[in-house]
Amino acid sequence: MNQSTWDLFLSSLGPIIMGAVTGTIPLALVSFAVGLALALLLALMRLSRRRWLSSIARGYISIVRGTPLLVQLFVIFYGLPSLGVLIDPWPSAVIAFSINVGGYAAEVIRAAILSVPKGQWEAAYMIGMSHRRALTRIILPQAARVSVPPLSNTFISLVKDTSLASLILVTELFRQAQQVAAFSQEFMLLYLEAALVYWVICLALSSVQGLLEKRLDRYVAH
Amino acid sequence: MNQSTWDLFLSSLGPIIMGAVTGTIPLALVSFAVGLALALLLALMRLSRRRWLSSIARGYISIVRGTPLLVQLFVIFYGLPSLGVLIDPWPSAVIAFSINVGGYAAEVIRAAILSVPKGQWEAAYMIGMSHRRALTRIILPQAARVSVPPLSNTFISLVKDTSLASLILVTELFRQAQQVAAFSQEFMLLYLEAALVYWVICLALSSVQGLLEKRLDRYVAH
Amino acid sequence: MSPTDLPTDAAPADAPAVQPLLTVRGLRKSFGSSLVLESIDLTVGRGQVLALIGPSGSGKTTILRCLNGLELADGGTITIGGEVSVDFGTAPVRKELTALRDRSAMVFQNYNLFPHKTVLENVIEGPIIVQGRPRAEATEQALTLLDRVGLAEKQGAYPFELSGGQQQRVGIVRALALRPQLLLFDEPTSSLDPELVGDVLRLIKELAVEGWTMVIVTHELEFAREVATEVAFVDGGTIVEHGDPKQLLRNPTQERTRQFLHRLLFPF
Amino acid sequence: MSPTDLPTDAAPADAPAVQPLLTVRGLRKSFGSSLVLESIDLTVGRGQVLALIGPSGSGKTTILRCLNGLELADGGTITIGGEVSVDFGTAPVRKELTALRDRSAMVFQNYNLFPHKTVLENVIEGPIIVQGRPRAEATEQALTLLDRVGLAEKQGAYPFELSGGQQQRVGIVRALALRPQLLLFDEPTSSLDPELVGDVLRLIKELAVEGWTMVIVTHELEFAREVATEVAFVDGGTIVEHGDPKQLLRNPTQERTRQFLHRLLFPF
Amino acid sequence: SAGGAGQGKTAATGNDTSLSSVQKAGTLTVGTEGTYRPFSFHAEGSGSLTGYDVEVVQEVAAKLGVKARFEETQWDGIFAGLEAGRFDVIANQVSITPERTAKYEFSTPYTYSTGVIVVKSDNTSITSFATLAGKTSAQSLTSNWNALATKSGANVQAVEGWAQSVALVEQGRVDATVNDTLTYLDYKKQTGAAGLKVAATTKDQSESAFAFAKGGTKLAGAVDKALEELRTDGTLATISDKYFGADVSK
Ligand SMILES: Nc1ncnc2c1ncn2[C@@H]1O[C@H](COP(=O)(O)OP(=O)(O)OP(=O)(O)O)[C@@H](O)[C@H]1O
Ligand SMILES: Nc1ncnc2c1ncn2[C@@H]1O[C@H](COP(=O)(O)OP(=O)(O)OP(=O)(O)O)[C@@H](O)[C@H]1O
Ligand SMILES: [Mg+2]
Ligand SMILES: [Mg+2]
Repeated sequence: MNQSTWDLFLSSLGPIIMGAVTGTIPLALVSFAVGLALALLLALMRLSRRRWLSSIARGYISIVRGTPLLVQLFVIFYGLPSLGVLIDPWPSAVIAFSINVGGYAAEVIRAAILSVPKGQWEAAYMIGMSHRRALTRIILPQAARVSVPPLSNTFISLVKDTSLASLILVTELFRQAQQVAAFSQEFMLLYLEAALVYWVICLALSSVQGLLEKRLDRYVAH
Repeated sequence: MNQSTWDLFLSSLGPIIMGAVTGTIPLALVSFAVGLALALLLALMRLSRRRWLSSIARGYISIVRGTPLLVQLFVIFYGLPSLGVLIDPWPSAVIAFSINVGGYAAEVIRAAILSVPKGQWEAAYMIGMSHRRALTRIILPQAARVSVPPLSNTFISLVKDTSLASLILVTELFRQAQQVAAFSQEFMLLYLEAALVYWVICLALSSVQGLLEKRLDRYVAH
Repeated sequence: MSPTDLPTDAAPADAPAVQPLLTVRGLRKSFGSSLVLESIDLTVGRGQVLALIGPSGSGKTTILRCLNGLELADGGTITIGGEVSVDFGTAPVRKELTALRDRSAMVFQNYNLFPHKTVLENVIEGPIIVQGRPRAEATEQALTLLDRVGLAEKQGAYPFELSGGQQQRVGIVRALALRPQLLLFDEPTSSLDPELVGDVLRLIKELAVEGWTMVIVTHELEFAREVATEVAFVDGGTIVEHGDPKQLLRNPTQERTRQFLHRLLFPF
Repeated sequence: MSPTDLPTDAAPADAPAVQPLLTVRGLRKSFGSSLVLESIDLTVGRGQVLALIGPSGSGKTTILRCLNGLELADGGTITIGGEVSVDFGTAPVRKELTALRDRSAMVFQNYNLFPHKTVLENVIEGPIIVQGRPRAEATEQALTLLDRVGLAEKQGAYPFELSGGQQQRVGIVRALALRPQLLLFDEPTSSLDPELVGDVLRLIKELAVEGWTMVIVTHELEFAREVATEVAFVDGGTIVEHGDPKQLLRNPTQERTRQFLHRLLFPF
Repeated sequence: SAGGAGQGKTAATGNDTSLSSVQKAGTLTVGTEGTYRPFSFHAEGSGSLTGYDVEVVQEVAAKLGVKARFEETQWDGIFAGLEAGRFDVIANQVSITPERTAKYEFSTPYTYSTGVIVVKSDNTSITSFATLAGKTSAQSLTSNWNALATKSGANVQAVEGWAQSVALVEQGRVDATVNDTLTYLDYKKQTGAAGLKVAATTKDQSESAFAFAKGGTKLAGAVDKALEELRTDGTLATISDKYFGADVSK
């Protein structure tokens, strides 16, 4: 790496990290929170005994998982206006990513709920709990532990996928790298630099995951 | 949908499906096969008691999962030539996707191996098997069943990710849609059409997954 | 603590004395096409102990689960304490099932403690959250009960930190804390290490002496003989015979009972 | 089928007669900082049956696992049949561990059958794949053994299609098919439904009568008394006492043994 | 919010509010790539948006008495954004082609330029657009240079943009790339373009203009008027000279 390359690397690190802090990270956090709520709802619909509810959820999940995220973003940002619905870039991105996370996390949560032994439901019913109470007080806390690793993976994917938000006018990490690349014509260097920042974010996320698992593990045998 | 839109839809279906058949599907299949072999190797390295082996695998997996696929593609296609390694588009794409699948599937396979009860290893050793034989004849066949659903997800993601291959000159489904869109300026329609084709492919894959699970389930209680 | 002042040595089991606490008539249950309970009749008097014995798959657990409202029977009636009576011929409303659960409490074979709650939290969950009793009162009661089974100092422990026998004693305390009229035990010792079985059996025996009404599924014939006021042999979804434990376990009248007992008593 | 022509009623257990098949001296094993086996000495004569009893966590399973080379002991020696002798003081080579496995075969508490293989495949896997015997011969032997335990017609079934007792009998056949000199049983009936225990115990008793040399971890005291030629009581990683079953189980000399037996025999 | 944008659709129905809504909002919302040197890019890579197209449209907005507000997007989404009413205008070197004229309104051109074939300096086989036939050429799909290369019989390889195209030529993986001479000159100014040369230049000039949603003729007309004024008072020439050392606006 020669001097000028190194200078470019250093001078672009600021904007790229800025893009991460003001774009990538808040976008990922908000979308993940909304997506998780949606996923819980979808998972419960999938598990419902009412056929139509579970069919709706199944269809939703199938479409979200079966089509590229890029297209989902485009439909919401560029397609909905033709139906008279005009949504700003940031909300559009949040909606698209939330919808996407919802589809993926729903399957994770559903599997986690199913992984709680049937005896836990029975014990909850036995002490007189309703279905809803058994779910919220007994089953979900246990499902939470099981779903931390796969949900972390979903989150890490989301962080990287937010780079697509640059397509719909949201300035984030990758967009910043592209801008510097367009100016300096050094796209290889800038993309590598962006990758490095993504990697650091993912490493940080992984260690948060580790802490979370440890905390939730406190009541589980080792 | 008016007549001309409809005509465009129909006329572009041919090229898009062609792109799927000659680009997306073979690319995904080959990359998945190579990636799976790599993943098995990495999973075994991760599980190895030799620290350095497992560290290498851990680092590889962390980098592959922590950086955007787009960058991985670019590094192999545009970056390696500066080190004197010039690889054609198709092999470049296969290498990049295999490396990527390797990182993701390694964790799946590792988890599946760990999910086989310890008693199975012991029974295998008890009848006199070596570690390698126990692994191949007793553990892996059981791990295979467990890993079908998550590996199917990896494959489905791969199918959609192959759309990035268009960036390194591989003609596939999405590239075909983009070409028609660039010509007709009908981006929304063409992207939706591409999404539809991806969805159909994913539905087909899901049903293959169902069949596979059924077949591997034959020796498991219901 | 004792739920009743009646003496344990009640009237003959075959025709329980006045005040039957539990009456089951014509209970039927199928899973899909397989008929699991054909027509079960049971009567348990207040303060009495019924032991259910029988081979694996005969329907013992299913009977308990129907009594606790965990399983919806297809037909028949269950009456607990005279006030709660559910007729499964007409599809019972959810409220009726809940009423069954309110009167009875179950102790499971695999304990089924809540792993994310401490011992104390396991015990007070039902009283506070479901029955809406004051936390202070529920906690006091729970501590009294835990103390009595020798686990007072484990109140803050999580289930995984306990031995099987300790977990099962917490399971019993959790059931008692609900103040049920009827206690149901499903093979309470069959998941335990042999040396830990005694702790649990001794506790159940004490409860019997105190006058709790109980239905116990068990393979511990010695225990059934000593603690139960009546034994019923279940096979193929019917009650093949029932009667006084000392009598039935020594001299069963039915050939099937005889074979079953023989297999258990002289395994090799 | 019988591995030896020696009569089962061998010399007194304390000092086994000529031809000890298994000799263990000073066996030690720690997991991390916890010493699990302190210094185990055992001798089992050819055709004799040693029963290991003791509380949970005392180290019984660990002893068996060391004998089968599944666990690497930290010190001491294990000698099987005079030819194979492993000194764990000097780190033993892999080959020596394999030799231990070749001489002995284990029957597990949870059966540990291979779920993806049929009953027959489970049995012939070792003889064909590991020992390299001809498939025809191995199959014939397997079918003879399966027939003898009453499971010939189940040869094509998968383990999940069998009851626990059937699975455990397959587990025993799998061990026998390896033609070991020493059979190891780790609580072979404690995962079974009570009525199925008999089938397995009866089979083991037959094997004892035929003259197989065996080490059995069990909680079935009645069975140990009748089948074993020697009983050893393990507690806290040491052999507290050992001797003639009839003697030891009735009149143990050590207080710890007495307490343990009391808990098992009079649980409530 | 998308500010004054969003009225493009109603304009198409005959009631042309394209100009009035811009005036009412006081902002002209401009769609541009922001990654297209030297027309639309960020100063020093991470500074403010600048470039030839950017400055021109800023001057145009000033003439209209409104402020220019930029929305940056990728070329893929730029026309979709215009149709969706997310911008009032695209300022991104949009060449006037028959296909586009059918779908959008155009201003008068503000860039006249030629296309060049860029090859490696040792390449002797490509000397004209005719000799491009059968050769491979790297093009970004959506540009009109792609159409030109295709028409010349080149075997087109689609890439993201100029940077990738030129990398492929330098690495010898494609024979050529066709692009705007202005782009090439800027690249040469910045990097020296060692090892590259221009093999041929188009005879016809291509014309780039601002694009508006169909029916937005009032806005287009007002922009035309503003461009005319800027041309007359020399502003366009000044901007052009700043970026290209020549006047490309006529
Ligand atoms: N949810 C269910 N679905 C289908 N069949 C069931 C279900 N629960 C129980 N059964 C069947 O009903 C029969 C009786 O089961 P149950 O558990 O009541 O027997 P049990 O007497 O408790 O046996 P064990 O001694 O093994 O516990 C068995 O054949 C069992 O397979
Ligand atoms: N792999 C291991 N790692 C750490 N500790 C172990 C391991 N295996 C066994 N132990 C410990 O060694 C001790 C003896 O275990 P072992 O399984 O031999 O006991 P046991 O006598 O067979 O008990 P049980 O009757 O419950 O089967 C226990 O305290 C156990 O926790
Ligand atoms: Mg049962
Ligand atoms: Mg053990």
